[in-house]
Amino acid sequence: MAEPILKVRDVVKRFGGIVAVNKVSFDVNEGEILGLIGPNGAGKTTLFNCITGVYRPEEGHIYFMGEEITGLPPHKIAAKGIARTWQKTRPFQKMKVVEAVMVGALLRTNDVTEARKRAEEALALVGFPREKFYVRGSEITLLEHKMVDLARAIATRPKLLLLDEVAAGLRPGEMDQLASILKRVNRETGITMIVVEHVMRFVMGLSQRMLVMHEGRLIAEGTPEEVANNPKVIEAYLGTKPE
Amino acid sequence: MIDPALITNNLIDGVLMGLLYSLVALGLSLVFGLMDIINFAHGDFVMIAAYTTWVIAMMLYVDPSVTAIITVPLFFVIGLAIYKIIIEPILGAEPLIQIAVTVGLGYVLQNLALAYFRAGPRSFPAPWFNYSIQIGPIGIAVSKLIAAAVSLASLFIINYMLVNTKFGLAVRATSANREVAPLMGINVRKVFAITFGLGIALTALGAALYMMWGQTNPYLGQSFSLLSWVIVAMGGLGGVMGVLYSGLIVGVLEALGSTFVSPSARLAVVYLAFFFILWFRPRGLFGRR
Amino acid sequence: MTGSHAVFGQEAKDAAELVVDIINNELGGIKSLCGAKIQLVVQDSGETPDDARLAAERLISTEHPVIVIGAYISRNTAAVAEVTEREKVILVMDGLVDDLTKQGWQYVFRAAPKASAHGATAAKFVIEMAQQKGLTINSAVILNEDSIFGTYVGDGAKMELLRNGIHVAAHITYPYDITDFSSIINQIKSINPDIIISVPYFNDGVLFAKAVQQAGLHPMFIAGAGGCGYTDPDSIQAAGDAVLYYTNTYSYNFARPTQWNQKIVNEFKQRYGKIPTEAGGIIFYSMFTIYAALEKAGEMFPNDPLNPDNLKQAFLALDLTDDNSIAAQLYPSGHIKFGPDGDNLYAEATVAQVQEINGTLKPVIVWPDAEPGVQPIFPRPDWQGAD
Amino acid sequence: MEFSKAVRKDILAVIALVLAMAAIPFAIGFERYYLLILSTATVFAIYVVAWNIIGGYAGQLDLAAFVYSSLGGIVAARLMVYYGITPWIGMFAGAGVAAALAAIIGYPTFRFGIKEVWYALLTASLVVIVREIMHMPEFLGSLDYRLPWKYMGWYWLRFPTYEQLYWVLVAVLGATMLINVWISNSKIGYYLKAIREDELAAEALGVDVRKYKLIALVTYAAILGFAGYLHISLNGVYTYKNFDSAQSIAVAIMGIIGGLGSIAGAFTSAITLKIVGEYLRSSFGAVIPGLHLLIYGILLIVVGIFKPEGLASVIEWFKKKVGWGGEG
Repeated sequence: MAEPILKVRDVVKRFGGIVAVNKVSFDVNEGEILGLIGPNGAGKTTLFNCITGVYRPEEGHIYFMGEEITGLPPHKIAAKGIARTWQKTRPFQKMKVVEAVMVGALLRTNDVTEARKRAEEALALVGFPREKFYVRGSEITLLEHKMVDLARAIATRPKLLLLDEVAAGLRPGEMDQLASILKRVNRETGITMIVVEHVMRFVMGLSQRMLVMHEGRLIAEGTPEEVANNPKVIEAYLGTKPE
Repeated sequence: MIDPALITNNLIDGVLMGLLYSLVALGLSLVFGLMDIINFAHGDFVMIAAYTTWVIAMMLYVDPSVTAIITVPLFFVIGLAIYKIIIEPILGAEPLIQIAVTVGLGYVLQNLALAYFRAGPRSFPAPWFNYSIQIGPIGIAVSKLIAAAVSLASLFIINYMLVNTKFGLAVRATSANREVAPLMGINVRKVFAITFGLGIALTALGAALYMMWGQTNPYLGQSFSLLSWVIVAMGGLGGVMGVLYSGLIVGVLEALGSTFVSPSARLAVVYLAFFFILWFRPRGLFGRR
Repeated sequence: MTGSHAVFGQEAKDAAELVVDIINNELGGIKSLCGAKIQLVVQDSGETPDDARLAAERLISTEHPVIVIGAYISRNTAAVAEVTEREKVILVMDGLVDDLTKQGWQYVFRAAPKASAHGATAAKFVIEMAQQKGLTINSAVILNEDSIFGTYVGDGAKMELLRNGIHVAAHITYPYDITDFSSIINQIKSINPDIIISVPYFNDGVLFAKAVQQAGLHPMFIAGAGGCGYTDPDSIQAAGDAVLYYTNTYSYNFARPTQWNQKIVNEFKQRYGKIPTEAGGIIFYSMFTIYAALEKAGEMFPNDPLNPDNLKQAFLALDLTDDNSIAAQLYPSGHIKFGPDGDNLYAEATVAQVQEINGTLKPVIVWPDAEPGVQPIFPRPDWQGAD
Repeated sequence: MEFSKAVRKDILAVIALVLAMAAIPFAIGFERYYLLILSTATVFAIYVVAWNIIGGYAGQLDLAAFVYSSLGGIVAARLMVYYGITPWIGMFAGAGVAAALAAIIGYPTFRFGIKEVWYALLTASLVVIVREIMHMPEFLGSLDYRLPWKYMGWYWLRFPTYEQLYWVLVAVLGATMLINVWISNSKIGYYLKAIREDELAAEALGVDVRKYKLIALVTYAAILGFAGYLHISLNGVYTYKNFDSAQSIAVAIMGIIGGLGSIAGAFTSAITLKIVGEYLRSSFGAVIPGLHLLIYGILLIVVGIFKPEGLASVIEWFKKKVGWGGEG
């Protein structure tokens, strides 16, 4: 097995007295879709923010493709090849859909025409309806927003994509649609993904391997079946609220 | 080299003026903290209130401080009206739009005053407290002492109100989360209106106190607008106490600038300090943002 | 041309309207020009040089005036002069800043005393009074608002004091929109000078006088300079007895006992309910000087009196005294004659003092010639003597 | 460089506008008053279109326009009066000094993440600080400075009449608009617009927020610093009061009323508001003091409340009507 694409080692992040992420370590292998689950407040988004540079962890190290990236600003981390989406979509409302995706594409090219081409490709890849390429961000549906968010991230040509609760707010039918999009993207581009989710059904069908967080700690790791049957996980999470 | 008595005297005056600045800035801080309204016409309300104070003081021939009994409730009502007509429509608008609208409001207030009162100074000619207490080399102006004391008391009363009353609770809850507050049975619009009214009423109190020794003209507001904002920024929305401390800092900086640089440069000294404070403490000196 | 933002715009406009009425109706217009009437057009010169220049350009392109009066604020006057010079229109300035006549402009005239003369007048008055009363002035403090006007006046006073060997212990400048004088008062207190010469803009004068009263400062004398604040009716109304015994210098003597001066002051009072001071006064004699110049031009160049170069010759040829003109009767020195740079060679400022007369505070002229029945009050009665 | 169709359309539109504006003096028979109004309005149009870069694209409410324009203008004027250097060079020096100040102020400001109202306050204070520094005797002091009469003609960019300077102003305005068109259609423009919309999201896409904000600020300051001399040349006088808070705010307000990020909106709003303002001043200024500013204030309130998208939305509508797509 090759060197893991992302190595997280003993990362700690505190807010005042609260330890949001407590000594978390794990590896991500190239090409896989890794699920990261846990109840609300488990520290998943905080961990994401540590990896993508929004927060600087107090302790621990993060390595991406063998290079330490701990504490780098977000734009540098993005340049190294980590992209992300947001739990609550952060659309560029006043820009047209293609333009918003071009912002991502411009990370790898300075040529606007080329960026436009790449943006259109990324939108096509995620299955965004072609007739809506030139409407403004304020005029599309939630699922379409998720697609734009995804396309924007893919357009930066990342090695690793972090998806923060992409399914939140979607109807079951839409979730299935999104899951198949993600699988296709993973298959066609080989982008490694970490999928944070607390909707179990969505993430279980999607990922090959899963991590479970609870109260800032990693409490379990394994295939979806292993995790689903782990008593600690059931106690912390499934036991309280089965999906 | 500089006379220590002079420095002491200036510092005392700086503290007294600083308390008054805090009082004037408090309304701005409450309104901004609660409803994110950027009011660039705040100082112009001080100016309009100062004219109102003067008119009433001349009519009844009483000291301007006494007129606060009339002007404070009056400006509370004026504040409610302004909220309804101008502020409510721009709630949640882009900051730039809010600034454009309130700058427009400032133009309106200034030029109403200019058209009606003309540009000459207006001041009450027979103030009651126009003398000083002399303790050795230290002289303290009584009217300023009264103004500072009333300001300080008002700040504490408002603070008490925010912490201990039902209205205060509603303000703090709305300020913390505007989406959740209505679910708890809080009428957000009403809280906004009352707070805005309160903010304007405080400018009226500040104006009444200032007119004990000061004068007003159509452009008085410009001296207070930016200064109030600087106090709010330095206080960092840390509530009443943040405003109190940063008002004091501004007053003292002004006094020091006046003493060691020149009276012309005193505002530049304050703003320069503001620059560095904002750079190195972007959350303000006394609070969260 | 008035500026709505200069405190004096309104009074200047009122005064100009009064004078034009008198010239056109009572005097029957300009005789040498077959009774031609003067037509007054007023433009607001705004706040910025941009505005002033636009106002000048509009006046000139739409009204084609032969003479422009304005624009009070120095930098605005400069912007206006660029236009009037190009168009060869005579500009009679009511801005007092010294160097306005030092720009090499060909068509500008100024009857009023310049800023530094105001400062010097205040100093001369104080020095002469002290000599008369046998008092020695050990030290003085000069205080001026920090615009170009205040600076010239303050410097004028300082030069005069230094020339007379008086120690100027401090020269303090401050912005005219100051809201609190305490640090300045504290500084003056720690110096404890005999004399304070103060050059206020307007609003700051009220604030200063009140602060002095409150702090219990009792110097030998406080003299104002520069035509605004302290002694005009608005200031007296606003400051009350805080300005009692303050003096100020004026470009105009409203008490001058000449026939025309009395008449104009009375008519102004009847129309507008107050006595004319600085702004009105300058307009009075400037307008009557224009009137005299137009008459002169009609006599000198009957074929082309309004040609700018002819008009300029007429202005330069004027030698107005009490006996031969209305303008000089309205002027403090009673004599108007322009030098080659356009400044009046016989420029003079007067000193007015706030005194209590029959229970009310009134400005009275006390220097160089006190008005009848009035004595300058010097030193201040609350002065506790040299210590 | 290859231009897309939309960009070519915009460039053609700017060229057409410049030619049309340059022809106006002939149409109005070189009437000086109207030429002066047009020139003054064009000065503000340059300021507002330049402001659009920092305010419209990058979304930073800069209230210090007259710091940069006056500083640049005074540098050029001083070089001319003291050293006999032509403003053709002096204006570039002015632009350089203004850009340097912007970089010195902007670097820490963006480094420390100061934005929104705090950025507005910081820039508003900057005007006061620079004014008071310039007011010190070591710099300009209290005096007024005039550009002497002897400096006239193309070499000094100073003229007794207005049409020549007006044409220069129109050319600078055209250049400023082209810079806007270029930015708007380049990587910088997309990045700035993304920053205005959502800084955090932009950063996660690899946008160096500080760097691009600084680029916007410095570009804006440089254009203002360049044009500043033309403004001084227009009225012939400069003092420390040129560092004017009220006028700086006016520039930002014209930009807001024009609609953020719209070149056509910025232009239209500056020209219209300046002409309306002048009309109000000349008609009412001497009747009731302040009436013209009162009306102006009411106008601002009404536009802000009822048409917050600014004039740009009106222009957009108009463009759709005549079938003229593409970016404003």
